[in-house]
Amino acid sequence: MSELLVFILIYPLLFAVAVQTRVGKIRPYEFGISGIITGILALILLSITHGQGDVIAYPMGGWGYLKGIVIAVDHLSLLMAGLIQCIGLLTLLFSSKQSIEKPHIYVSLVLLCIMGLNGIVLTADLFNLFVFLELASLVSYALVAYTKEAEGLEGAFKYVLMSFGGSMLILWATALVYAISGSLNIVGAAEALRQAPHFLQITIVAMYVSGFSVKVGLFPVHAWKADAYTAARAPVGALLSGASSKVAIYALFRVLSLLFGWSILSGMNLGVVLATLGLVSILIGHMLAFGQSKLKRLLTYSSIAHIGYILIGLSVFNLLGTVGALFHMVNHGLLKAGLFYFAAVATEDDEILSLKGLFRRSPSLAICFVVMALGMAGVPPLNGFLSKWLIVMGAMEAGFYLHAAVIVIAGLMALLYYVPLVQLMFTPSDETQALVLERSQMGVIQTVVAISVVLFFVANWVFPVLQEAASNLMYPDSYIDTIFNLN
Amino acid sequence: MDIILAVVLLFLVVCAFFAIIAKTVLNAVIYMSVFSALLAVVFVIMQAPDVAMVEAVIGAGLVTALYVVALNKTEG
Amino acid sequence: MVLSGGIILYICALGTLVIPRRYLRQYCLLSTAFIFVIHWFLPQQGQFSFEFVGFDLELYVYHPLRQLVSLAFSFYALMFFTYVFGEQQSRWFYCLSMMHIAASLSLLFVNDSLSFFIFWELIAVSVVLLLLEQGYYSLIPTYFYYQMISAVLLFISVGITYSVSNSLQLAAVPAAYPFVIVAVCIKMAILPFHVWMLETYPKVHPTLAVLLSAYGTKVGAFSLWLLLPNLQLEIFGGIVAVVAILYAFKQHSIRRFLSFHIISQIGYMIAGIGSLSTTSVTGAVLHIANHIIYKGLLFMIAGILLTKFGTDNMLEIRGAGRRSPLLFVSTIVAAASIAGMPPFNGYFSKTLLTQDLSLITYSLLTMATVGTAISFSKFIHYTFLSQEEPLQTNVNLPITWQITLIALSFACLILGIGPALFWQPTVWELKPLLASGIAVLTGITLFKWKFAAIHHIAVLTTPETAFVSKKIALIYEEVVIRLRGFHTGNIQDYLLWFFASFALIWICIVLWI
Amino acid sequence: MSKHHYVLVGVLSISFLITVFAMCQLPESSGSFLGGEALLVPQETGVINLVAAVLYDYRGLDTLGETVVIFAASLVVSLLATNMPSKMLHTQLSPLVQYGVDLTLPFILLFGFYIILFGHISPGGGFTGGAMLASGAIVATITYSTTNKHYTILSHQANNKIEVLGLGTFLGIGLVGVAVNSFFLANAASGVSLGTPGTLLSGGWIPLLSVASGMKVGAGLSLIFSGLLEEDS
Repeated sequence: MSELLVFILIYPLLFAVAVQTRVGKIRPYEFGISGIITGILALILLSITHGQGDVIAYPMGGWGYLKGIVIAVDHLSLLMAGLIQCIGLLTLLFSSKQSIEKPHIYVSLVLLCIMGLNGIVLTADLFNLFVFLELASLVSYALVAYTKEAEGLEGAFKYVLMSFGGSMLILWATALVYAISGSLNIVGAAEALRQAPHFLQITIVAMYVSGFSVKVGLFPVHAWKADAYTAARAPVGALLSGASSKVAIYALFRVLSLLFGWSILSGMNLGVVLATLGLVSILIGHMLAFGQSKLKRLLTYSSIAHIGYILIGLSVFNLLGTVGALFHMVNHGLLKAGLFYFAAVATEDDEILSLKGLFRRSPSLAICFVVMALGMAGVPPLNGFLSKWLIVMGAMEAGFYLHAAVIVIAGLMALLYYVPLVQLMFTPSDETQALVLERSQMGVIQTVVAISVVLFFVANWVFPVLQEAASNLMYPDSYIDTIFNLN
Repeated sequence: MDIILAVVLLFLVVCAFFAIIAKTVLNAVIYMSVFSALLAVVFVIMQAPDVAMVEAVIGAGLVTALYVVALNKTEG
Repeated sequence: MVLSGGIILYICALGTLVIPRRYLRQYCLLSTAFIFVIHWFLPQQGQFSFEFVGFDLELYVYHPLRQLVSLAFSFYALMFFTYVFGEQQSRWFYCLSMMHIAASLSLLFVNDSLSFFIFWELIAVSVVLLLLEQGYYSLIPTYFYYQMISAVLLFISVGITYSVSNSLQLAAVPAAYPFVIVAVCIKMAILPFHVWMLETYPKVHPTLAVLLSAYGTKVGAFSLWLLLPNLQLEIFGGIVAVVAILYAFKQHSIRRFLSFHIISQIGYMIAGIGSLSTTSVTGAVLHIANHIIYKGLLFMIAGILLTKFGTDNMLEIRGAGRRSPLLFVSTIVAAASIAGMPPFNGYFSKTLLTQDLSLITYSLLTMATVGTAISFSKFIHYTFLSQEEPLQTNVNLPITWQITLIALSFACLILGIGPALFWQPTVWELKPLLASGIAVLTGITLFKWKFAAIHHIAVLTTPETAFVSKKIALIYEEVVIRLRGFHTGNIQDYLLWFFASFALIWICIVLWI
Repeated sequence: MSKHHYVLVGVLSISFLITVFAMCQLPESSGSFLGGEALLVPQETGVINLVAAVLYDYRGLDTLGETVVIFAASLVVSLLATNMPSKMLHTQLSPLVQYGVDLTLPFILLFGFYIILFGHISPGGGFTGGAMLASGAIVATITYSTTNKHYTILSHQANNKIEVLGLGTFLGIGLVGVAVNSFFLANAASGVSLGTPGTLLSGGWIPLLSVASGMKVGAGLSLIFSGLLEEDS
C-alpha cells in the first residue's frame, strides 16, 4: 500500500491542474473539495494499513537513500498530514461561499499549498524538503496578496523578503550538510554530521533554527506575520497559521532531531535557547494582541504566542512535553482556523468595534466565539486546556520552571483580550438586523467548535496516537532503520 | 586557473555591491544580469557546464527580461 | 467502580436541555433530591478512577468530612430549586446552575490535582456562563480575571508539586505553599482579594446571588483542607474573621453586608482547618456545611426583601417584621445561627471548632462573634423592627418561598440540636454555653449603646482595596504601548532582527557550551 | 547611510563572519558524490551526462517539484500582474532589431530543441532547453508586439496545453513505474531498455522525461512572460 504515499503527495497537483485546464467547465470549489476528500480517504487507508509502530518508506525511482529521494511516513507525519488535509478541507469549504475573484486560480493555489506542505511532511530528504518548502511559500505569498489591495501587497512583500531570507539560510545549511556528508538524506547524513567539527554543527543548527523560525514566525522574526495574515483573506490566514506554521515547526524538529539526535542538541543547550525564544514569543504575542483594533491582527499575535507554547513543549525534550506540543498543534490549528473563519463572517471591515451586539444578530456565532476563545485561553473542559496542561507538566518535569509559569500566566493574558471581545458581543447595539450566514460557513465554524469540545472528552483515545507520534519524534530508531533497510 | 577564478569572483562581489548601491532599479537589474553572467563563468571554471548553461539562460536572460517588464509595468 | 454524585448531576444537567418545558422545574427538583439521597447513602468503599492522558484520575474517594459537605451542598441545591420553582427561568439557567452545583459537588470527592483543577475552573466557568446568560456583561471581567488568577496560581502549585513529588497528589509541597495560599484566598474572597465577590453577589439578580453565595467560597474553604493539610493558619483565620467584620459594620446594602459576613465566617473555617487538630478540623468542615444552610437562608431573605420592597438598603426597608412574620422568624433563626447562639447549628460547629484553638485565636474569634452579633442586631433593628412609616398590608410570600424558609430554618435548628444530642454532648457544657451567650448579649448591648461610635471606627479603619489592580492594569498597558512602538512595520527593521537572530542564536549556543 | 544602516551592516557582517568561520572548518575530503558510485551512473541509468541522471532519474521528484513551482508561478503571475498597463508593447524598435531577430530566432529555437533532446548525452536537459525556448519566445514577443499586439509564437491556450501535457507526461511516466509494480519515477527498475549509453536512444525514460520537462518549463516560462504583459481590460 505504500503507493498511497505517492498519491498523497501528488493528488493536489492532479486536481490543481485539472481545475486549471478546465476553467469554466467544472466548478472549482466542488472539485477541489472532492480532491481533498480523496486525499483524506487515502490518508485513512494508509493509517489503517499502517501497522502499530512501524514506518513506511518509499524510495522514489527505486533508488535508496544514498542516491535517490526517499519519502517516509511514521505516526508523526501521519498526524501532521491529517492536520494539513483537515484544515485545507475546512478552508476550501469555507471559502466556497465567499466571493473570491478567479476562483479556479484560488483553488489551484490552495491545492498547491497543500501539496507543498504534504511534501514537507512526507519527505525524508533535505533538498526535497527545501523544494516543497519553496513551493508552499511561493503559493502562500500569492494567497496573501490575493486581494490585490495595497495592504495585501505590502503584507505579501514583507512575507516574501523575510521568508526568502529564511529559505536562504535553510538552503545554505543544506549545502553545508551535503558538503560534510555527501548525502542529502536526513538519515544518511546524520552519521557524518555527528562527527563534524563543533562550530560547523552549531552553525548548521543556528541556520536551521533561524531559517525555520522565520517560516514559523518566532520571536525575533515574528513581525511579518501580523502584516501578512491581517492582509490575507481570513481562510488564507486560517490555512497559514493553522497548517503552514505548524508544518515549519515539524520540519525544524524533524530535521534537527534526525540529523543530530537529542543528545548533541541538549549538549548545545538548544532546548534552553528554543524554549526561551518561545517564552518571549508568548509574552510578546499576548501583549501585542492586547488592545488591537483589528480582529485578524489580534488573532495573528495570539497565534505567535501559541507557537511559543508549542516550541516550549517540544524543546523540553521529554515525552510529556512533546505529546502536549503535538496536541497543541492540532488544537491550536483547529481553533485558530475557526477563529479566522469567525473573523471573516462576523465583521466586514475587520474592525473589532463592529462586533458590538453580535449576540443579538447571530446568537450561535457569538456562542461559538465564546467557546473558541475559552479554548484558546486554555479553560477546561476544552482541548486547549489539556494540551497546555501536558506542556506545563512536561516543562516542570524537565526543570523549565519559569517557562511553565509563563505558559500558565499566558492563559490569563489571553483572557485579557478575549473577555472584552465577548463583552462587546453581548452588549446590545443599535444594529439589530440578523446576521444570516451561509449554511456551510456556519457549519465549518460549528464543526471546529464541536471538535474542540469533543477532543477533551475523547482525549484518552487520542492520547495513544499522540504518544506514538511523540515517541517517533523522540526515538526515531524505527524511522532510521526503515530507511537504512531500503538499500 | 585559480587567478582567473579569483578575478571573476572579485568582479562578482563588485557587481553585487553596485547592484545594491545603484541609483535606479533598472541599473540594479542590469548589474544583476552581469552578475549572473559572471556566475555562469564561475560555473564553467568549476566544471559544471550544465549549471552554467542554466545560470546563463535563466539568470542573465530570462529573469532580466522579467524584471524589465515588471519595472515597465510599475512605472506606468 | 462508583460513579461520583457530581458526575451524575452533570448528566442530569444535560437532561435539562431535552426535558419538555413544563416538567423542567420538577425535573430539577427530582434530580437534586436524587443527588441528595445518593450522597446520603454513599458507599464507603470503592473508587472511581481511570487513566486520562497518561495521568491517573481519582474522581471518587470516600471520607466522612467530604460526605458531610456534599450533603450540605446537595440539600442546599434542593432548597435552591424549590426557591426558584415559582420563577420563570430559561432552560440554560437551569442547566448552568446545575452544572455549577455539579462542579462543586464533584470537586469535593476528587483525589488528584488534575481533576481538582478542572473542577476548580469549571465552577468559575459555569458562573461566567450564568452571568452571560443573565446579561450581566459588565460584571464578567472582574469575576473572571480574579478566578483565573486563582486558577493560574493553583496550576503553578500543581506543577511544582508534580515536579517535586512526581505525582498528582492533592496536598501541596512546601515550595508550592505561597501559590496555593493565594489561590485559595482568592477563591475564598479573603481581603484584599474580595473584589470579585463584591462585584458579583450584590449586583446580580437575587436568585442568582442565592445560588452563587453558597458554593464558590465554601469550595475554597474546603479545598484548604485538601490542599494544605499541614499548615498552621489559625491566627490568620482569626484576623480574617475580625477584619471582615469591621468592613461589614459600615455596609448598608444587605447583600454587601452579607458578603462581608461570608468572609468573616470563612475566617472561622480557616482558623479551624489551620489549627490541625482533628476536632477543630471536623468543626470547621461542619461549619462549612452549616454556613451553607444559614447563609443561604440569609441570602434568600435578602432576595425576598429586594423583590418585595424594591430596595437593597437596610435603612430604607422599615418594619418588615410586622408585614411578614415568617420572614422575621427565619431571619432571627439565621442571625442566631450565624452569631452562634445555642441551640442553633452555628453554635454547635463554632463550639467544636474553637475547642482546641490557642488563646489568641480564641479571643479573636470571640471578638468576631461579638461583631457579628452587633451587625446582625443592626440588620434586624433597621429592617424588621423600626417603624417610622405607617403600617402597611401584609406581604404575601409564594408557597415555594415559604417552604424554603421554613425548611432551612428547621435545618438550622435540627443541625444544632441533633448532632449535639447524639454525637458530641460536650458542647452542652456550661462554659461554651456561657461564653457564646455572653458574646452575643454583649454584641446586642453594644449595638443598643454605642453603635454610632462603632460605625465611625469601622469607616475610618477600613480602606478601599481595589486600586492595586487598577495600577497593575495601567502598567501592563504602558508596556504594551512601548512594545507596539517597536513594531514599526518597516521591513528593514524586521530584516535586521532576522540577521541578528541568527547571530544571536549562534553566539548563545557557543557561549553556553 | 543612516545609523540604522550601520547596524544592519554590522549584523550582516557578523553573520557573514560566522558562516565563513564555520565553512573554514569543512573537512577536506568530505562525503563523496553519490556515495562514491559515480562511475556506475552510465550503467545504472543509461546516460553519460551525470547531471541528467541526477535530475531525471535519481532525484526525479525534485525536478517534478521544481516544475510545479513554475506552474504555480505562472498561476500567480496571471493573477497578480494583470492590473497595470504595459507601456513597452507600444515602443517602436528599430528595423535592424527585427531583421536580426528574424535571423537568429530559428537558431535559438533550434538550439533549445537540441539541448532538450540531447540532454542525456551532452550538457543541458529539459530545464535549460525549455528556458531557451521560452527566451526565444520572449524575444519574438518583444520584437513583434509593436506591430501586432500580443504577438506570441504560440497562443496562450496552446502554451497552456503544452504545459499541462508536459506535466501530464512527467507524471504519466512516473506512474508507469507504479503500474509495473516498481516505484514512482522508476527508470531501469521499471523494466525499460536502457540502450547503449552515449547514443541518442538511450537512458530509458530519461529523454522522454527531459522532453516533458522541456515542454513544461518552456511553456510555463512563456506563460509567465505573457502573463506579465497582459492587461486587464
